[in-house]
Amino acid sequence: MAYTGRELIAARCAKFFKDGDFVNLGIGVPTMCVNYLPEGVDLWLEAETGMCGCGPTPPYTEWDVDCADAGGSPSSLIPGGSVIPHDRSFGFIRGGHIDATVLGTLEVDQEGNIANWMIPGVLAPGMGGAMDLCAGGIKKVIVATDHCDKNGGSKILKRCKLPLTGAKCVTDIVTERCYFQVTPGGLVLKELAPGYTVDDIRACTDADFTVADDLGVME
Amino acid sequence: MAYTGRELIAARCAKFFKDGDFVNLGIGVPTMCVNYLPEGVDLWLEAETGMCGCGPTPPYTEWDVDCADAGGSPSSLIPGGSVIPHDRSFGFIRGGHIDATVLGTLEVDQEGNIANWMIPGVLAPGMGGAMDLCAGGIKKVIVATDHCDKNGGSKILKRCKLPLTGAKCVTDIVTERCYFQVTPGGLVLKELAPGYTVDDIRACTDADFTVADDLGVME
Amino acid sequence: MKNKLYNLDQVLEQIHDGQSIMFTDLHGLCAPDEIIDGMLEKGVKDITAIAVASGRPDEGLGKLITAHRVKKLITTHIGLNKSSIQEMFAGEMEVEFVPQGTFAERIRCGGFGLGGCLTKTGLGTEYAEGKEIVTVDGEDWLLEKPIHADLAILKATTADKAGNLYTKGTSLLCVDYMGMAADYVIAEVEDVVETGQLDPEKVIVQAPLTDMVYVRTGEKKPLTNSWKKRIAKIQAKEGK
Amino acid sequence: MKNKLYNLDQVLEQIHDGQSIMFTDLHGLCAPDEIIDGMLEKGVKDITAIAVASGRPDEGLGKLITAHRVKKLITTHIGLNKSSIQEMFAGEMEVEFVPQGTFAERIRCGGFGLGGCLTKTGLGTEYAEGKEIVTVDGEDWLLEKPIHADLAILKATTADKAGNLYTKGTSLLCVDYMGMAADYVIAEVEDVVETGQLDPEKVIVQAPLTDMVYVRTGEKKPLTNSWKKRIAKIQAKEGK
Repeated sequence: MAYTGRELIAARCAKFFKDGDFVNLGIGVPTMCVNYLPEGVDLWLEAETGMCGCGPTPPYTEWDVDCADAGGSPSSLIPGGSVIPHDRSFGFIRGGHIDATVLGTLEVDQEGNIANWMIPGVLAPGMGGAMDLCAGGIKKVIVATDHCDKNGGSKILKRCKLPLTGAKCVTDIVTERCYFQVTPGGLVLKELAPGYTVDDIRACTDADFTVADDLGVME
Repeated sequence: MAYTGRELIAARCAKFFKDGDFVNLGIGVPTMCVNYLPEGVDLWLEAETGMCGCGPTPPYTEWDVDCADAGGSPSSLIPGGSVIPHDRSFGFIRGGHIDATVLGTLEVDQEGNIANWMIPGVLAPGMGGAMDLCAGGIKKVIVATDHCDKNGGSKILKRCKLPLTGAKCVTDIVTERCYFQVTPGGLVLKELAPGYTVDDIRACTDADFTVADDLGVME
Repeated sequence: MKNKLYNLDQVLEQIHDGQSIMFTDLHGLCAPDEIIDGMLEKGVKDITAIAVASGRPDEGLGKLITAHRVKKLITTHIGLNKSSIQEMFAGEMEVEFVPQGTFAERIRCGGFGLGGCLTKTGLGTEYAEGKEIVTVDGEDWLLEKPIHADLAILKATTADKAGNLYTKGTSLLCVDYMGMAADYVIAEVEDVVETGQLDPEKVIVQAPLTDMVYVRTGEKKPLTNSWKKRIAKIQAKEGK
Repeated sequence: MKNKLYNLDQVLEQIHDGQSIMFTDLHGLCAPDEIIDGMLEKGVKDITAIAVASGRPDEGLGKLITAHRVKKLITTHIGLNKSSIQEMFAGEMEVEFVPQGTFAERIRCGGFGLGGCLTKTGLGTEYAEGKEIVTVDGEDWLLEKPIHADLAILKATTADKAGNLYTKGTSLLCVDYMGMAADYVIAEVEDVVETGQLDPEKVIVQAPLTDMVYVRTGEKKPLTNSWKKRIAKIQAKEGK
């Protein structure tokens, strides 16, 4: 069965991971990635509030207020998982110990800037741990996002307009329509989702991009 | 029984402590203080390498390499004592959580400077945790020392000659001959050990000092 | 050693209008709920609250915000608390947002006797505007200043009578460093044991740091309202 | 999850001349003794060793110093190791002394992605000469730079197969922060258990940080030579 939409995004993002990687996944589509891991790939999931080896949501009969994820939702620990001090958890993030993070966003741009924490005067929930994830310690910062916003405007811009969460930190952008790599030379279109053409992507993308010689199919 | 010599120093230092104080005691005479605590005064002793609530040396049949004090000697935990992370232990010291420390020294001076970690070209064991103890976080820094060195020279100077361990941090100086308080105006002789006169102290002290109106007997 | 158990009235005597107070709270979890209820009843107001998240409108620190008792909030996230958002946009509560890793480090600096932390977090973004940059060997770092408070009100799992605190699982959160960074430390706990009965390797806040221990008189470890609502929804679905 | 158990030969393949290496050692206690013996035999030399204390002449890191394998030592104290003192005064080993609290913070900064720490320790003394001062709100602080290493060789008590490490009691020492501050992390442990069998609240170094686990083949938890000598003295006294 071929994936589409957000399932496709999550499935494609899951392919970036190697067995044993230590990763931090944002809320929403990023968290869905764990459902699409290739055979033989196990991850250490970080909940930045205090878990290394975060497991699935348990049945509600087992919910324990002393076992919660970064969003304050009921969680579990996998075998080998552990409780981590809060400051150490962000030491993992800034210090280069997390192999990859997957983040949703409001905007992302061709220089690898990301803006996902506020809209002045409208939305200001606070940056939580997002700004730390985008501070350069994590080598692979994957943006998993709908290609366009609700009004059909491109979320992949030449230059972010909203206040940035992180500067020049994004390495990969995965949407339901395509996968871009962020390189020093700008965005490179690496894969197209089934049914999309390069022209389709140009039509719905504000950012400039080049097309990879080995343009592939996203799955 | 009246104490003399190093016993007197330790007994006098022990009087500075209140019940429940969190203290760090240097090696030698400072460690002896715990043997002279007034009735009803219990202390939390810090071993800066990782214990809060350091207890006495156990019988050798109970020695455990996983329970050692800051000098790497066999130790124990009192009931309520705990293992502390090394960085946190020094957080206690710098952050104002330790109520008092008692230190031996090579030199101390009338401005409250202390030099106890090296003699250039002769003695250079390293400062260990001594410099942190003298960094200003601890409100009461008590120097417990022989009044004079082996050659009869005063250890209480106008100005330290050796490289400093800490600047303007010492609050009290206790020797086998007297007790000085360190004030912004200089040293104040507060107590004399039995058998000593003010003139005796002047004769063996390089530092300037004034004599307290309420000059007392040290015991 | 001194016994540090106190009742709620004694605890509330230490809490005053205008204080800066650190709270443990993660979207309503791990909060000192009974002391917060006591503060509401006593009428404590104009406080500066410091917490990693600001609770929910009817949970944890959120209750104090809904009741307009918080003058300023230093936090990382208020997205799950409509009261906080309303108060902020209405200009009734000042909010200082701090990235979560920086939040932990700033409070740690405040408690550990350090002058601030040097981090990359926020560098190159609007957040960094007006903040000092320190260059170390040619590399730029953002200088973030220490946070210290008058009070820390911590929820822990178990205390001993001397004031050692143990926290279970993820309820550790900010307890360890907040316990270092306030002039006065109050713990609300589920249970108390004799001194010496806590595992010495599991003490999170050491006895000399703790000033008061208050043992919950209500339900020791209730689920939060929001978790209960989620369970009710699941059960309703299952009932179909 | 990947099994991280390796034998001594495999461990020694990762250790090379000229590397910067963090060691756990407190005057010969808590040291990775079997790996150190392996390094002696392999002939590893010209290393920069980083340890809170430098062992004793015949114990822990001290053995490598006595055998002239250490080019530079970053430490807080060498007073219990005559070899270190001799090597230093002979100019054969460079020694950088760091105050112990600063030692912990500098390595923590190296592992936590921080640009350095701001401390009062050493301020106003000769130690501070040549070091940078950072002024925060009119107050002076000493800037101390991060320490990072090629390798960390840690003695822990128990590991699980995935690489989680537990340390008993005061053997915690530098294990937690050194496990964050090296490119490659090797643990020498007394015992190994199945993944999931360590208490999740007592994991000191988390599995993803650990690259190799080596289980001691000799005595699991010997007393050190110096402790044995002290016991012999006491027994001799008692015998009288």
